[in-house]
Amino acid sequence: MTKVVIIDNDEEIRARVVSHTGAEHRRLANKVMEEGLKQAGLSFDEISYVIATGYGRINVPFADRQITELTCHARGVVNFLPSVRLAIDIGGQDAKGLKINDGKLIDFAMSDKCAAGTGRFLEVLAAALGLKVEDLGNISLKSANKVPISSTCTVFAQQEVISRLSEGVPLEDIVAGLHDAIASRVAGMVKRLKIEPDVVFTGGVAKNIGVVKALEKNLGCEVFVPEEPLLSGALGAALLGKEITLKTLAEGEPIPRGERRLEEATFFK
Amino acid sequence: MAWFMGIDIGSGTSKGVVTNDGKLKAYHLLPSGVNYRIAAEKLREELLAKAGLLPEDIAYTITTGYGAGSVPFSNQQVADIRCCTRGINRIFPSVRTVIDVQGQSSQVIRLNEKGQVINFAVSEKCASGSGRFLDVITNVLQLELKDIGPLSLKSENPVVFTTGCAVFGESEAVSRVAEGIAKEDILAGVHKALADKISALVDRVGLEEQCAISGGGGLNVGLIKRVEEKLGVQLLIPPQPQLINALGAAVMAEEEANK
Amino acid sequence: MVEVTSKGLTRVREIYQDRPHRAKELRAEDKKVIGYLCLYPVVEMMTAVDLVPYRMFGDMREPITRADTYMPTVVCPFLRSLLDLGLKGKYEFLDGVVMAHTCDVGAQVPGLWNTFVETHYSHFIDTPHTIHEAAQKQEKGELQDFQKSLESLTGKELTRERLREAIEAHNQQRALVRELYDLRKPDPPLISGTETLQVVVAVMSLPVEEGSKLLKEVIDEVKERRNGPPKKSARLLVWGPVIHETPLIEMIESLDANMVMDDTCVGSRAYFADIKLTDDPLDGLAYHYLVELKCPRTFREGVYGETSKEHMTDLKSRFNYLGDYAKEWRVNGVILQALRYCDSHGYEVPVVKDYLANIGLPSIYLEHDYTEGALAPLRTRVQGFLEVIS
Amino acid sequence: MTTEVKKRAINRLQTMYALRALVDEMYQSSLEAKKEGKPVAWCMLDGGYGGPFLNAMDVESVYPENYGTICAASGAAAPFLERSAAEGFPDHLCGYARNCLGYTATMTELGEIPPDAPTGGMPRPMLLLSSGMVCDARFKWFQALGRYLNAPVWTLEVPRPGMRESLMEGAYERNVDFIVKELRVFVTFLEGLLGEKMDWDKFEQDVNTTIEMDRVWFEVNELRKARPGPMHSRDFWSSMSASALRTTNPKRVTDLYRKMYDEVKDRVDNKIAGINREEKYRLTFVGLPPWHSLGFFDQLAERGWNFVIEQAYHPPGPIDLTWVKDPIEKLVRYRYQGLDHQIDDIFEPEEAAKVREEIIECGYSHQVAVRDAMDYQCDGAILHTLLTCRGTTAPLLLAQNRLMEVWKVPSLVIEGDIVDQTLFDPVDALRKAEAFEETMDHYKKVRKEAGLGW
Repeated sequence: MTKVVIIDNDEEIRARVVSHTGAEHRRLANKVMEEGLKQAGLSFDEISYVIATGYGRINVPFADRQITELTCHARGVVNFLPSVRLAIDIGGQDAKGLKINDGKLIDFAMSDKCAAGTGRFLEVLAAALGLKVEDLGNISLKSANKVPISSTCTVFAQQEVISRLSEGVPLEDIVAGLHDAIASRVAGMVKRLKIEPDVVFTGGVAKNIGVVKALEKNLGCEVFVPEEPLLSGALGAALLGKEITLKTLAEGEPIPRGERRLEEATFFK
Repeated sequence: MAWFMGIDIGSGTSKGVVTNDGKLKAYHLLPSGVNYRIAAEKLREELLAKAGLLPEDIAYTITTGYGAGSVPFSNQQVADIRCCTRGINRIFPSVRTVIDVQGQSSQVIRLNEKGQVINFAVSEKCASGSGRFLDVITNVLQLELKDIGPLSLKSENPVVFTTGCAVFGESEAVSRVAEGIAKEDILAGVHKALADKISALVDRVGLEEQCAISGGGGLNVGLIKRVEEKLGVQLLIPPQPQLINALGAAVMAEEEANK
Repeated sequence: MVEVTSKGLTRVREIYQDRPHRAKELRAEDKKVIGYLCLYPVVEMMTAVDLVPYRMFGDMREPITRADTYMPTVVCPFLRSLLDLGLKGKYEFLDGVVMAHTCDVGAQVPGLWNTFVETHYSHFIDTPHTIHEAAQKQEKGELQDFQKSLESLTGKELTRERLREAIEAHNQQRALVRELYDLRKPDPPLISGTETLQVVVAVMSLPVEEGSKLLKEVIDEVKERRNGPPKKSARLLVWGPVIHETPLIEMIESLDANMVMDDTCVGSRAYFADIKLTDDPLDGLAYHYLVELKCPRTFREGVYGETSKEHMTDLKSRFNYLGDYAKEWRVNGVILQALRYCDSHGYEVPVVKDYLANIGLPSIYLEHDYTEGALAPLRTRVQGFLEVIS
Repeated sequence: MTTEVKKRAINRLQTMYALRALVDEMYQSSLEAKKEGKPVAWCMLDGGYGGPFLNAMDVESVYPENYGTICAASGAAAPFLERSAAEGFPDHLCGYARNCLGYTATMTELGEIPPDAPTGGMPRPMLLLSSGMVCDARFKWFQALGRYLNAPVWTLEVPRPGMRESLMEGAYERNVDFIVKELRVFVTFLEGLLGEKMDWDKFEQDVNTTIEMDRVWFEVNELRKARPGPMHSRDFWSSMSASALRTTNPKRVTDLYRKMYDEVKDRVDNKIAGINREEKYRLTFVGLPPWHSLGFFDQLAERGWNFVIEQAYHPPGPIDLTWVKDPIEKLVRYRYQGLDHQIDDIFEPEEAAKVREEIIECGYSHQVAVRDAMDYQCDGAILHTLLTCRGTTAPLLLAQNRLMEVWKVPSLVIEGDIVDQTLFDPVDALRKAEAFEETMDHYKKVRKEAGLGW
């Protein structure tokens, strides 16, 4: 997914766009930006500062600066819950744990080596079960006793759930098992950061109430989810953009602009 | 006039054949779906209909494949590796090495003149050595699985895939696409990577002419070409490569009945 | 004698691009080139009998295919790759190989190499695991065997004089490398981490005098040139097992960081301690290779046989040199990198982190599987780390 | 389908149970010792070098590696493995080590033995006795324990056996001398640590009794060459700890091994097999077993697979040491027999000379390395590749290659782990096993044709 958030001086959100990122669309961040501008009723030149973040941040030729999703997520999450000490973000590409101390990112853990423990794990398995990802959460809530999923690799977990299903194990118990698998994997990863409340959970998977519950069980504490868990990174980037702008203006410096070509990314210099 | 049935319930597709004095009389394929038992029942219906038989006409039924355990009407289960060699042996009696590329794993098997397993190597518990690797990349490139083989052959300079892991492979492919590299070059790279894995398996069991390919991989001309380049041999390709294990199961059913 | 036209960093890049090239030339001049694996084979002894020691590496870009037949995939990918190259005949230009008991998998390579790779000569040095005095004597004994083996290979006598000369030549090279490293102390450093790695790799592919000559050229060139690395916010030290190809360092230096110091075996570990000249040179060599080399494969402790133990004291005795590096090279962040399946370094990671945390140095642990593709996802981690420490 | 109740597939030895019980006893006595304020050491399996010293100085010892197998078998390992990861230790490190690091971290945090620890847990040690033999993991792991324990670590040095360079003139004697010197310094260290003098009489006695104990144990395993194989690997694994761990009075263990000898001998005389099924296939197990899934071997036994021998944990063969006066040297010369002596033990002089040449030539001799397959007339080998163990996994494929090239014995690679259950897939393993039977059948013929005799 490519997301755009535009905020004004009062940190009011003027535009929020979420659009699918296909392999090619990675290069087309400009299209999503234009949509955002339309929504906000602004021209590109009126934007004081543009920060690109996320896996494709290098492919945004119109950005003034690139900052990792780690820092941006942290900033966005702090805006949602200032008392946050640990932020967990599970997206399609990876899972992140962010350790935050009075509003600042101080340490992090990441998993992107393996689809297990990421949103893709659930996407693939939902498909295998013939379900929509967005339905998984509610289905799992029906489960009385979840079945453990032993395979780590997504590919083999797929086999496993299908044979469980053939054995007549209720769907909800399998889905609950999947949620527990991903939750315990991510919990195991963030334990390195020493878990302290408050914990905030963002990213596409945070919309899945089943995983939220499983995560709370695994971490042994309450987990807060923002209304728009997908946007926290983009929002954080926007907030950082504002801070940088105000800071440089206060110092009487000109805003450090990039080349800012609002066009497709190209890779042949 | 005894009739035999071989059923192969794969994690993706279920295949079945009916044979009669050593000849293939009917075959059928359907998606395994989420309930192997139902898939198997359906498969049997279709097979019997095609062969114009009644259930009791079948002397012996052997099942294999991932879902073999959940087939109610099976007389016996047999490991896919054994079925594969029997099946290939029925079609190509001269073959001594068979490369079986399935959705979930790849295996290279050496067999003797009777179609018995004399050595084999199975890809590790990692999607990289399996057809699944191709699926993953196909999704990334938003293509149809059936098109990737031919497309990959168009490539002049294949991308070098440094990693074996399907997950790494995916992110690697994504960034290549983002860099604007042509799909065929990426696909050629992926096929090459898989071909490397397969030839490593071949090294392990030792290549003996003749060599055949079976399983879903046998439908992929791109993969076949790469493997042939790598091994420096021409692969024999059965008419219905993905049916081989089901056929082998039927062959074993014949053996059982003749015991 | 082949005319070498290029000099300095240009020459370095040429050699880095095609390491075997020079070795093959030397063979054409009837020199014997001996490959050695890791830091523990004693290069001074090879030099002393006019052999050319040539450091053996794997190849990150070459997919591993042949080696999987003889080595499980769950072991060090560097050594798997090395064996793979051997099986593919890419080390045919060597006159022999010398290996040592560097680690479990390292100790497996000789058996495989001798059995499956065409080899004219090979020798294995069973380096002990502790720094105990008896272990030092044992190492000396191992070196005496190595001496016999080298003498029967070359038909030359390895006299103390020759050995002393060789040690002096290599010590001189060590001094030059340290001089090169001094050029990384200014901010910005005069030479990048990427270039430094290329220099060291080149030097490890050449006869000692030739390497030292090249080092002098590089040092002069770097002092003179105006187009050195730009100033960056972070000055990093990289720790861990063998790095001999530039992609990881390039990735780090493409971000807001200069790699100004290392603790790896294609770097400071190989050059930062001189070999003491003892009456019997083998004593100095045994001490150096067992006690002074800093690879975690050796069980190092402050004073061995202590009956009481305190974690921080132990850490200081083992890792204070890292603190010194950090001070002298003004390091403000450490990247702990390790190859997947490297046990010696794997056990050390949390322990080194303890030490660094204690002296207030932030660090991040990166694990990679010796492929360029695996480096891509690490970029975000490194950049995130830089944002955290800035 | 028959309705009668079938006997368990594996025919366990009755004399095994008493030996297996000794292991639980070890943990009990170490806990009591701790209560009484007696010194407790954590030890590595060290090929028997350290035991006699500790026994002579009344140091109770427990073995974290063995404790790893216990946690694995009782399903208690998971939380410890997770804790180890949370402490920042990479997941690919030795399963035993991660189990122990997690256990120790938890124990240090709680200030007491974790409540749900199996067998009552391992008490805090005052000494960590490590070993440089077999693998690096073991001394690196004990070194890393310094984060949680202030106990000193001693690493016993043992040169790598089996390398061709160890055949160079004088090398063997130098190695023996090295180990002896090291052990003398170790005694000084121990005396300093415990504030007591070594009881040399007790030590010498212990050396002698342990050598005798190993002799009997060795003879038991010699009996297993018989057809059908009288003793299944599972009985070996249950019984070996009693001697390998050197925990209890070796005399007692020796007596139990004698009883086991009689039982096995009786089976040999009456052609009773180690499985209650027809012995269709004789196998050797190469690598470390999947302690969490030993039931897998019952399933194989059902199919007529008899594991008649296994590669790991065997004592050295008996040799004449009457000429050695000094007990430390005696211990070392027995434990460290080296390639040189192995060759002389196995071969007639002229054959031995050939083997030596071969080793000098290519640095390796299958005739020494994978000999069990022939001595025990195996139809196949199972090679257990461990994601977390370099020491035992790295050599496996070379062994596989040699087994096939030299003895025409095929082998089946099965991936798994010693502690982490999730890395082992019994269903997949059985599927491969079924196909492997045809392979073993084929090579029976091939060996006959090659005149290999079995």
